[in-house]
Amino acid sequence: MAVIRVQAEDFDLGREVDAVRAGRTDIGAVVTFTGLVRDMGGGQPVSAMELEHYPGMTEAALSQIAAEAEARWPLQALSVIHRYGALNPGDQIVLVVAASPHRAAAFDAASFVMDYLKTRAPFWKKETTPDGARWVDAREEDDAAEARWRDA
Amino acid sequence: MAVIRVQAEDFDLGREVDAVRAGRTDIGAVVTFTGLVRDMGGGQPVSAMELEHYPGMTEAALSQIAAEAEARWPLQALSVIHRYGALNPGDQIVLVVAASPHRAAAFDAASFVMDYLKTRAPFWKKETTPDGARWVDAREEDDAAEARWRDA
Amino acid sequence: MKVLYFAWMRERIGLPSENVETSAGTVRALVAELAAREERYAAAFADMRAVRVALDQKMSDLDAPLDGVREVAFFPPMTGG
Amino acid sequence: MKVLYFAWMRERIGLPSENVETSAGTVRALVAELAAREERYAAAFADMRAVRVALDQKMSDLDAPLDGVREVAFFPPMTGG
Repeated sequence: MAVIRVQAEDFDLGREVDAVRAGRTDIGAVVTFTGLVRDMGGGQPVSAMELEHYPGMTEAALSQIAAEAEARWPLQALSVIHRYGALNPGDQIVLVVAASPHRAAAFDAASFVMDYLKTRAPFWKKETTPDGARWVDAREEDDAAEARWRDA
Repeated sequence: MAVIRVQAEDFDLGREVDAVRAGRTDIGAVVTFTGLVRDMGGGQPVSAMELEHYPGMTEAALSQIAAEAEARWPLQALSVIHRYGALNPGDQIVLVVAASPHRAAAFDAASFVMDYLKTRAPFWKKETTPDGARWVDAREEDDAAEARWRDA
Repeated sequence: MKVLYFAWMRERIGLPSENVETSAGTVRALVAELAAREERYAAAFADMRAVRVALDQKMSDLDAPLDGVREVAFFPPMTGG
Repeated sequence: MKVLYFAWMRERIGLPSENVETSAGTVRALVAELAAREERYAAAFADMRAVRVALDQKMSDLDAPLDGVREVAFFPPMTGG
């Protein structure tokens, strides 16, 4: 069963990985993905970000994505933590931790979760720039990134 | 310039990622790979592992692999830390940290470094099993994993 | 039926959610009813290629029936992660 | 010329390294000289498909010339990571 958390608070990468590894010696590979707020977006400086989400559906969508990953690869642990609310450049947004006996499964599962999360988890980013605040547009390359798992 | 370390001592994932992120707000994605000693190998229980390496050549090989990754993807940071000596099941063996503005580059670079490291960095594992100690055989799938980057 | 709006749809309509009395049989019919209400609704639903819909917190589409649905959400394409 | 052995080659030969006086022109000729020395060397070099070679800490092959090379290392395929 995957760990799913949607929270305003920050998270600690080291602590989350320690929790996955604690008391076990059968894991061969741990892959983590951390997404951060960048100080540039759409070619403009970004001074702040607001992350809106759909409480209830967010958790359900992340759980569904995690379950698909667990059905597809031999995972020993999978954690998905996503923040919402007010964030600043350099802040952490999302963490995925995937553990498996083998490295390819851990890499693929973490990458799959991020690609699906981008297009299927109900989060919306609003960036503050010198021209004011604007909602971030969805990117076509995110649809393409998701599609490659369906063709595979 | 990549961070390359070959050491007997353990490393701290959280601290290494903090060092990469410190003082900057331009990173969008950090991918980490941690390789761990498994309690099973070749279908047998493993109670201990000895990791031998070729001092001098090891650092050169890892630096070369890191330079290839940096030439291939827009990386903002790349760290490769590999341990040698006596290890136990559950212990950390290797850490790769890749940071980039975009997630695909961070995932690909970390995966590339691991695939090349497996076949090109002079490390040899000896596992202790109930039948005694034995050198781990190189795996054909590691050659295949490396080859896919040459075809790409 | 509870109707929710997120991101710029929420801002354009000026509400995060509202209760809607409707006999619309499909999402498409509900959208037509809402868009006919006022300019701010018409603006929010002007480009349906940029609107996504979830029924009871599951992604759905314009032709989905509304029978038994308690919660309809409209929002732009997601941009999390 | 310094010759190094790693992993099971080191164990089979019983030495991590040694200085070798040789006029061998290639790695292949050096291997033939070493293998002819004693049974433990012959055993270590019995299956050359399982032996890798580095010249001055760079991966090389059996046909590489030894002119100017200071350090030759023999070892099995790598198993790090």
